[in-house]
Amino acid sequence: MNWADLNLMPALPEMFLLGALSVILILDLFISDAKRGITYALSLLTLLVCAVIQVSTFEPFATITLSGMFVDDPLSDIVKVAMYGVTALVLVYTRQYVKDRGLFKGEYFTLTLFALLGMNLMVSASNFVSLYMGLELLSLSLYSLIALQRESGRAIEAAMKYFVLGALASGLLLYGVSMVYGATGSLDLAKVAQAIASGSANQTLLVFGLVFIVAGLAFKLGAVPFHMWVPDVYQGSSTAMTLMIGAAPKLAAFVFVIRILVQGLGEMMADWQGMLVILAVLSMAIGNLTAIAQTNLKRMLAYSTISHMGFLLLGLIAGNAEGYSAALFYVIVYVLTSLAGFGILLGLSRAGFECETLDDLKGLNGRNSWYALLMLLALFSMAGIPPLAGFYAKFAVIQAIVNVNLLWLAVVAVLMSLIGAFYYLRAVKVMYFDDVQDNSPIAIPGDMKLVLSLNAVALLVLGAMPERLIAMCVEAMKQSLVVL
Amino acid sequence: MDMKSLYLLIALSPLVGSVIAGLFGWAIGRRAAHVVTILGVAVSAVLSIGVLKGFLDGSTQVFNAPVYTWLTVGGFEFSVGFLVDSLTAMMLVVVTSVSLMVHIYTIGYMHEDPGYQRFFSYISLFTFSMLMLVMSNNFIQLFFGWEAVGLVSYLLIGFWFKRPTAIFANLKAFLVNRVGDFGFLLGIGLVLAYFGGSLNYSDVFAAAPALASKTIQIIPGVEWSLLTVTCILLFIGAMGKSAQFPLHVWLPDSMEGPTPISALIHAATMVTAGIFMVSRMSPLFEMSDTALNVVMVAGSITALFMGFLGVVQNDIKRVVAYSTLSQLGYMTVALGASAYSVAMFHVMTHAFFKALLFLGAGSVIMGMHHDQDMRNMGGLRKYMPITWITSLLGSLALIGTPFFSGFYSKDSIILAVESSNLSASGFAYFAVIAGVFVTAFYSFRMYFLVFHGKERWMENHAHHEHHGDHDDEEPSGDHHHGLGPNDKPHESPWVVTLPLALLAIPSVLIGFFAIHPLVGGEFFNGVIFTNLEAHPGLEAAMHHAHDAMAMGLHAFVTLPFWLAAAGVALAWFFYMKAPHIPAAIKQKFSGVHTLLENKYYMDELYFAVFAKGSRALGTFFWKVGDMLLIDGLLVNGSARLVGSVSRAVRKLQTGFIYSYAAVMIIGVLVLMTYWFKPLILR
Amino acid sequence: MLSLTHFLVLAGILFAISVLGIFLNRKNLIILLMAIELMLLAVNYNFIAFSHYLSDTAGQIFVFFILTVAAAESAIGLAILVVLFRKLDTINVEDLGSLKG
Amino acid sequence: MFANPLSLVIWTPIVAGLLVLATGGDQRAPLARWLALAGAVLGFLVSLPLFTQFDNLHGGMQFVENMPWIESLGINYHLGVDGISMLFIVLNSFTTLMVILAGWEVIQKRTAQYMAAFLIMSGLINGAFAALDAILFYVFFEGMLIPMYLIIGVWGGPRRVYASIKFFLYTLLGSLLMLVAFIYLYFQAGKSFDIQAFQALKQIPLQVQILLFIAFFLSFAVKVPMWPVHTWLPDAHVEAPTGGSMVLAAITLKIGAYGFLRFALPIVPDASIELAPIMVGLSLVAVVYIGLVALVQTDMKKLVAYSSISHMGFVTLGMFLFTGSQMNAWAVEGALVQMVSHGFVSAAMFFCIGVMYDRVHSRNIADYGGVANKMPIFAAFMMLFGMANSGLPATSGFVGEFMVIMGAVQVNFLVAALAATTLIFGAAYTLWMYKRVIFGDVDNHHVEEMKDVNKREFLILVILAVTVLGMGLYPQLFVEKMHLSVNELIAHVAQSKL
Amino acid sequence: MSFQAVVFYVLSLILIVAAFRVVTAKNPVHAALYLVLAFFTASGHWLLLQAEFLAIALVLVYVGAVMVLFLFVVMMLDINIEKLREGFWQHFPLAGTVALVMVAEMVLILSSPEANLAGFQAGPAVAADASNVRELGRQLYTVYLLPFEAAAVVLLVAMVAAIGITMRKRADSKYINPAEQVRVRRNDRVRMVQVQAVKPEADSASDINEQQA
Repeated sequence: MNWADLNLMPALPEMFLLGALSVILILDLFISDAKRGITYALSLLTLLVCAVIQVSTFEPFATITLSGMFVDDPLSDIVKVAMYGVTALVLVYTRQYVKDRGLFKGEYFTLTLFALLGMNLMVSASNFVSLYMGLELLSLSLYSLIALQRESGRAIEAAMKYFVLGALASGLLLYGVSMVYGATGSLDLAKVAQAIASGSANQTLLVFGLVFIVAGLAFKLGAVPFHMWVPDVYQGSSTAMTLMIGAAPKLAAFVFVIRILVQGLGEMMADWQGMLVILAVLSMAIGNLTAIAQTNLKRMLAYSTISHMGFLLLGLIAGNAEGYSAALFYVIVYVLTSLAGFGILLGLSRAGFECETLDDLKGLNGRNSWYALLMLLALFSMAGIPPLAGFYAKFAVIQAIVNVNLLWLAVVAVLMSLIGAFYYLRAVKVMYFDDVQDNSPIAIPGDMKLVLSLNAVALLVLGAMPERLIAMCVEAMKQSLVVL
Repeated sequence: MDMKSLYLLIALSPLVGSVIAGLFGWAIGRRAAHVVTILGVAVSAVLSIGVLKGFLDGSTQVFNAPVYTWLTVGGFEFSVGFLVDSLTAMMLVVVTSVSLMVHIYTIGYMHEDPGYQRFFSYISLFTFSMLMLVMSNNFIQLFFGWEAVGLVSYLLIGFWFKRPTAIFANLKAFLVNRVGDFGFLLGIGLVLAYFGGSLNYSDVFAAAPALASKTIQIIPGVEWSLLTVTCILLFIGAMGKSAQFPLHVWLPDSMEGPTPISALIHAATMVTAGIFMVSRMSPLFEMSDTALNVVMVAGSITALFMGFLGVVQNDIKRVVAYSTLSQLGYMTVALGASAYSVAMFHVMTHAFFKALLFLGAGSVIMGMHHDQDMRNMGGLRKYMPITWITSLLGSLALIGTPFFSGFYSKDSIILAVESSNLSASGFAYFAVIAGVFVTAFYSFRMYFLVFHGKERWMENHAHHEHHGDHDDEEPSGDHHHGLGPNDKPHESPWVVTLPLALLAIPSVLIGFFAIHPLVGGEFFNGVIFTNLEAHPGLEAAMHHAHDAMAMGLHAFVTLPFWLAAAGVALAWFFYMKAPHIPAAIKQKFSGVHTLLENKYYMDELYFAVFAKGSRALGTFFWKVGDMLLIDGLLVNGSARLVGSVSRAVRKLQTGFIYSYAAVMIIGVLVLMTYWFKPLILR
Repeated sequence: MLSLTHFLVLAGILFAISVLGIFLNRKNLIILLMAIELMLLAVNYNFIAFSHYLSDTAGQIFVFFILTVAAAESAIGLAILVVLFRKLDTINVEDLGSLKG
Repeated sequence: MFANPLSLVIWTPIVAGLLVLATGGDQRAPLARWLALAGAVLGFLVSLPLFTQFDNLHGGMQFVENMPWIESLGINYHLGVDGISMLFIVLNSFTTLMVILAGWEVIQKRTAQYMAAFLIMSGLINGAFAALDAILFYVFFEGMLIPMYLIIGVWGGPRRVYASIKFFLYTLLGSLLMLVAFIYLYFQAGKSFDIQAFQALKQIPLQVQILLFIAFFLSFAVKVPMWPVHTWLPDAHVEAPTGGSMVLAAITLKIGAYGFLRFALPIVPDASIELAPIMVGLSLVAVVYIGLVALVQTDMKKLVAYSSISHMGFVTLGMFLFTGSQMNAWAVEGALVQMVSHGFVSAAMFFCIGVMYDRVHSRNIADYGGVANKMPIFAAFMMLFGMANSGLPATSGFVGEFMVIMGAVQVNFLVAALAATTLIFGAAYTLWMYKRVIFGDVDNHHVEEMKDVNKREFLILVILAVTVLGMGLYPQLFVEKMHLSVNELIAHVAQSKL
Repeated sequence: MSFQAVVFYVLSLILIVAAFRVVTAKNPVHAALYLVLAFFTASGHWLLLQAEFLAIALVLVYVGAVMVLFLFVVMMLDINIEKLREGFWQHFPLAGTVALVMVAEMVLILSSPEANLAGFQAGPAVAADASNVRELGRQLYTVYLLPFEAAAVVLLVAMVAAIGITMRKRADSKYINPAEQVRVRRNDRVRMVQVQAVKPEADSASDINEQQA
C-alpha cells in the first residue's frame, strides 16, 4: 500500500467522530455527574461538526478508498447526515428522560457515538469485512446501551434477548457471507458483483449463501420471521434506548441491505426478490395484525415497525433505482416519524413514570392539545394518511412495485396498511376521545419542545412539499448505484 | 295590461296574501291577515270572472306562453307557463269564487282559533297552488300544482296538529296521494320519453296521434300499448287526487281538518283536479278504450259504493264527505264515457253545491259548538234558519232535483253513460242510476236528522262518542265539543251565512244557464277533445243540453228523478216517521252494517298490508340485512376475525429466546427448502 | 484426499449442532452463548476452508476479525449475563419471558 | 399560486383553520368563533367568483392551474373545475359557513379545535373537487378523513368511538385500492397522474377495466354510500355532532358520486357499461330497501342518515343509466342536481335535528311529540325541509329525483317505477317522523321546556330555506352551469376503449 | 486414505462429540470444557488447512481468554444446576429433527453436483518457509486497515460496555462529595415549624385523641 495515495478525505467525518469520541470518553472521566451536561453538549457538537464535514466534503459521485473497504457516495452522505441529525434529536429528546433515570452518564453518550460510528461504517463499507465490523460495532453498542439500565429487569431481559438473537443473526449472516466468499472468491462487494456478472461464480453456493444473508439482513431490519426480537426489545428497553434502536439503525440497516443485496449481489436479484416478497408480505401481515392486540404503546410501535419494514422491502423488491430511492425515502420518513412518536412518549414520561401504555395517553388532547396534535401527526404519518409524509413514502414504494407489475403485492400492501390504520386510529382515539385520567402537568424542556415540534411539523411540511427530499433520494441512489 | 301580466296577477295575488299572512301574520294581526288574503283572492276572483266573460263572449283568445325557464336539460327546455283557455277560465272562476267564499266564511268559523293567520295563509296558498295547477300549460307545472295542493291539503288536514286523528289523517292523505303521484310521475315520464320530448300540452297532443299503435315493453316480452299505459298511469294520479277507488281512503279522514277547507279543498276544488287533469288530457284518453274503461270502472265503483257508506255515517261532515266521493265517482264515470265536458260541468256545479253543503255543515257544527254527531242534533231549522234553507237548497241540488244545478250535470252524466259504447258502460250505468237513489237517501237522512225531528242535543250530554274511526286515540282536550247543558244552538254570524247565501245562488241556478254552453255548446271546443265517432256517449248529453228548460221538464218522466224522490221519501219515512226501522235494519243486517261502518275494511286492509307490511319489511331489512348480515357478519365480523387472528398470532411471541431462535432457524430452513426444492427433493 | 466438501459438511454439522443447542437449551443462558460460539466456529471453518481451496487469504483475515468480534461479543454477553443474574437471580432461559405477546 | 381562485378556495379555509387552532384553549373560544366565522365567510366569498365568473359556454376545465409538485413521483399541483365540480366547491364553502354558525354556542368544549377542524376539512374538500391530478385528489380525499374522524370522535355521541373508527376504516378500505388503480393508470398513461390523461387513454382491455372499476367502486361506493357498503353512515351520522352530520351528508357523500363521474365513468367506460346493471340494481336497493329501513328508525338522525343513503341511490342510479353506450343526459344532470339539492336539504335536516337535540339532548323520536306547540317557527322550517326531503316540487329535493326518474323512464320503465317508489317511501319516513316529533300535543316536560329558535338558528334556517326553495323554483341557475360538462362527459363515455 | 484424511476424520469425530456434549452437558462447566476441546480440535483442522496463524490464535484467544472468561462467569454465578436440567430431553425430538433436517439439507445442497465443490482444488502447495502470519499481517495493516481499526474500536466498546454495564457503586460505601456540601442551602437542613401558642380546646383535644386511637 502506498501511503501517499491513501485518500482519507472521504472518511474524514468518521475519523473526526472517532477522535472526538475518544476525547469525550477521556474527558468524561474527569467530569462530575452534575456537569455531565458538558458531555452532552460535546456530543451534540461532535454531531454538528460531523454533519458540517459531511456536507462540505460532499461530492456527487462515489469515491472508493482505503483499499476498497470504504466508499463515500451520495447515498452514504445523505444517510449519514440523516443519522447525525437523528442521533442529535435522540440525544435532545432523551436528555431529561435519562437524567430522571440516572442514565445520564458518560457511557450513554460514548456508546451512542460508538453506535453512530458503527452505523457510519455500515453505510460506507464496500467490503464484507468492513460491513461486518460496522454491523458489530453498532450491535454491541446497542446491546450495551440497553443493558446500561441495569436496575430494570425488563431492560436486561431485552438486552439479553437482543444479544442472543443478534449473535445468532450475525452467525447466519456470516455463514451466508462465507458461501458467497466461496462462490466468488472475494469479499469485496464490487468484485463479488463482477464475479457473479461474469458467470464464474458458483450459483448454488451463491443462492445457498443468499438464504442466510437474507435471513441475517432481515433480522437487522426486523422483518418476519426474523422479527421476534423487535417487540420485546422495544418494550423492554427504556424508551430512550427504544428510540435509539428504532431510529438511526434503521437507516444504516437499509443502506447495509442495499450494499449487500444490490451492490454486491445485484445479479442475484431474481432470487432475493422472491425471498423478500415472502418476508415483506409476512412482515406487513404479522406486524399489523399483532399490533392490533397490543395495549403497550411501545410494543405496538414495535409491531408497527415490523410492518413498516415490510413496506420498506417493497421498494427493494421493485429492484430498480426508483424502488431503492423510494425505499430510501421511506426509511427516512419512517425514522423521522418514529422520532416524533417516541419523542412524545419520552416527553410524557417523567421521573418514576413511564408513558408506554395506550392508557397513558388518555385524554392527552385535554392535557395538552399541542402534544396531542404532534402525536396525531406522527400516528397518521405512520398510518400513511395524506397529507402527511408517511403517505408519500408508502405511495412511492407502491408506485415502484406497480412499476414492475407486482400489482398483487401492491394490493396486499394497501390492505395490510388498512389493518394497520386501526391501531393508529385507536391511539388517536385514546388521546382525543377519552377523558383525562392522569392530570399531572407535562414538563418538557423548552429545547426539546421546540425540536419535537419542528420534528412533527416537518411531517406535515414534508407532506406538503416532499419533492426536495424525494428528488434527493432519487439523485443519491442514481449516482451511487452507477459506480459499484 | 297584457294578458300575461293579468294571468300572473291572478295567480300571484293569493300568494302575496298568503306570504304576508304567513310570514308576518304575527306582526300584522288577525284582522290584517284576513284582509290581505281576502283581498288577494278577491282580486283573483274578479279578474277570473273577467277572463271567463271574455271567453264566453269570444273576446279573449287562448293564451299559451311560457313565463320563465325552469330547467333545461338534454336540449329540452322546461318552462313555467300559462295555458288559459275556456277550461282554465271556468276552473279559475270556480276556484277563486269558492275560495273567496271560504275565505270570508273562515272569518267566522275560525274566529276563536289561535292559528287564525296561519289558516288564512294556508288557504290562500292553496288558492295559488290550485290556480297554478289549472293554468299550467305543461305537465311539469301541473305536477307542481298537483303536489302543492297536496301539501296544503296535508297542512290543513293537520291544521289542528294536536289532535292525533288529524295528524294521522293528514299523513294518510299525503301518502295515499303520493301513491297516485307515483303513477302520475311515471306517466309524465312516459309522455316525456315518447311524445316528442316535450311536456307542453300542445306538443304532446300534437305528437299523440302518431303514437296510436306504438307499444312498449315494460315487462320484457309483453307488449303494451303506449297510450294505454300512459293514460292509466296518469289516471292513477287522478285517482289519488280525486279519491277514486281504491285510493279513496284518505278523503273521509281528511274531514279532520277545519270545515272551510273541507269545503274548499276536499269538495270543491282540489279533489276535482284529477277530473280536470283527465279532461285536459282528453286527446290522449280518447285514443285508448282500455284506459277509458279503467276510468269508468273506477268511477262507477266509487260512485256507488262510497254512496253506501254515506248511509251509515253519523258524523255530519262524513256524510258530506262520502257524498263527495260518490259525486267524484260520477265525474269519473263521465270521463270514462268520454263526456269530459259533462264531467267538467259537474265539477263546476258540484263545487258550488258541495261547498255550500260543507259550509252549511260547518255552520251547523259551529251552532252545535263543534259537535259533529248528527244523533245529537235535530230540529235545528228553528235555530239556524239561513243555514237550514241553504242546506236544503244544496241537498236538493245534490240529489238532482230538476232545474237545480246538480240535476243538469248529473243527468247529463247518466245520459252520457247510458249511450256509451264502452264495455264497462253497463255496470257504470247501473252504478250511476243506483247512486241516484242512494244519494237522495243519505242526503235527506242527514237533512232530516239535522234540521228536523226532535231536538236531541238536550238528551245526551253524557255520551257523545268521538266521531273518528280511530277510537283508540283520544282527542286532545282543548277543543270544546258539543253544547253545554244550558246552551242552545244558534245561527252563525253574517260572515258565515253570507257565503252560504252567495253559494246557494249558483247551486240552484248555474246548471240551468251553463249547460248549454258547456255541454251542448262550443265553449270547450278546441280544448276538450272527444272522438264522437268512437265514443258516442257525449252525443246524448249534448242533444239534451240544448234546451235546459225542456231537459228539466223531461226529467219528471225519467228514472233518475223517481229514484231520487224515492230516496227522499224513504229517508223521511225512516228518520222522521219510523226511527225504529233503521235500527231494526241495523240489527237484522248487522253484517252489512258492520261492513259499511268499517268502510269495507279497506283502511284495515291497507294498514295491515302497506303500513305494517312495509314496516315489517323495513325492520327485517334493518335488523337482518343491515345489522346482522352486513354490519354483524361482514363489517364487525371481519373486525372480529382480524382481532382473533391477531390474538392468535400474538401467542407466537412466547417471550422465550429459544422459540424466537427457533422461528428464525425455521425461517431459514423454509427459505432454504423453498429455494432448493429441486436439489433437496431429488 | 480431503476435499472442500469435507470441511463444508463438517461446518454444516457444527452449525446444526449449535442450532440443536439453541433449540434444546431452555434453561441455561450460558450454554446458549456457547452454542453461538459453536456457530461462529462453523462459519470460521467455512471461511478457512474456502480460503484454502481458493488460495486466497481474505477468508482467513475475515476469520481473524470474526474471532476478535466474537471475543468482544462474549465480553459484553457475559457482562449482560452478570447483571441479569444480579437482577433476576437466574440465568434460566424460561425465566426470561416477561416480555411477550 | 394564490392568485388562482381555486388555490384560494382551498387554502383560505385551511389557513383560517390553522389560525383558529392557534387561538388555543377554551378561554379564548369567542375569538376562535369569530375568527372561524370570518374564515368561513371569506372562504365562501372567494368561492363565489367560481360561480359568477364561470363560463357556461366553455365545456372544459376552467380556472386551471398546473405546476409541478412532486416531480419525482410524477405528481402535479393541477387544479381546475368544470361545470360539475365547481358547484360542489361553492356548495361546500356555503355548507362550511352554515356549519360554523350551527356550532356557534353549541360547542363549548374545545371550540377552537372544532372550528378549525371544519375549516381545514372545508379546504381539503374543495381541493378534492378541484384536483385534476389523481394523487392530488387522493391526498385531499384521504386528508379529509382526519378532521372528520376527530369531529365524530371528539364531539360525538356515546358510541362515537365505534362510529368514527368504522367511518375511517370503511372509507380507507375503498380508497386504498383506488390508489393502486391510480398508480396502475399512471404507468398506462405514460407516467402521468393527470386525470385528463387517464381519461384520454385509448385502449384498456375489458378485464382490466373491470378491475379498475372495482377499485373505483370500492372507493366511491363506500363514500356515496351505496348498498351494501353503507353501514358506516348511520353510525357516523348518529354519533357525529350536528355540524359533522351536516358536512358529512352535504358534502363528503358527494365526493363519492363525483368520483364516479370523474374517474370511473370516463376512465373505464366499457366496464361502467358492463357493470351498469349491477350499479343500477344496487342503487335501486338503496332507494327501496334503505327507504324501508329508514321507515322503522327510532332515532331521528339515523332516519335522516338512511334517507341520505336512499337519496344518494338516486344519484348513482342517474349516473349509470345507459342506453347502449350512451349515458342519459337527464339522469346524469338529475343526479348532479340531486347531489347539490341533497347538500342543502340534508344539511338542513341535520341542523333541525341538532336544534332539537340541543334542547332535549335526545335524538329518539319517542322522546319528542308536539314540538310545534313550543317551537312553531322551527316547526314551519322543518316542515319545509321535510317536504324537500320527500321530494316535493318547488323544493330542491324534487328536481333531481324528477330528472332521474324522467331519464329512467327513457331507459327502462321498471327501473323508473322502482325508483319512483321514493315518492312514497320518502314521504312516508319523513312525514311519519315529523308527525311523531313535531305534531301532536306536548308529550313530556322536555318538550314543554323547549324554546323556539334563537336568532342564529333562525338565520341558518332562513338561509337554508331560501336555497332549498330557490333551487326548487329556479334550478336552471345551477343546471345551466353543468350542461356542457355533462355533454362532454357523455360524449366521452360513449367512446369505447376496447 | 491419506494421513491428512485420517487426522481429519479423527479430529472430526472428536469435534462433533465435543460439540454435541457442549449443548447437552448437564453442567455448564463441563460444557465450557467441551467447548475448549472443540476449539482445540478445530485448531487442528485449521492446521490441516494451512491456516497456522488462526489455529494458534484460536487456541490463544479463544481457549486462553474467552473460554476462561466463560468458566469464570459460570463459576462466579451461583447456579442451581439441577433445576436447570429439568425437562431437558423432552424437547430433544423436535430440536433433533430440526437439526437433522438442517444437516440433511446442507449436505444435500453442498454435495449436489450443481454445487460443484469438486471444482475447488487446493492451490499449489505453499513453500515450506512461506509465512502465513507474515502474509496475514501484511494484509491486515494495509488492505484491511479500516476493519482493523474498527476491530480496535469494537474491543474498546466491549471494554467500555462491560465496565459500564457491570460496574456499580457499592451502596454501603461512604464518601463525601464536596460539591454537594457546598451546594447545600439552608432550607435543606433547617425547617421552621410554626407552633401553635393557643391551648387546644377540649373537643378538639378529644378529636386528637380519637385520631390517635
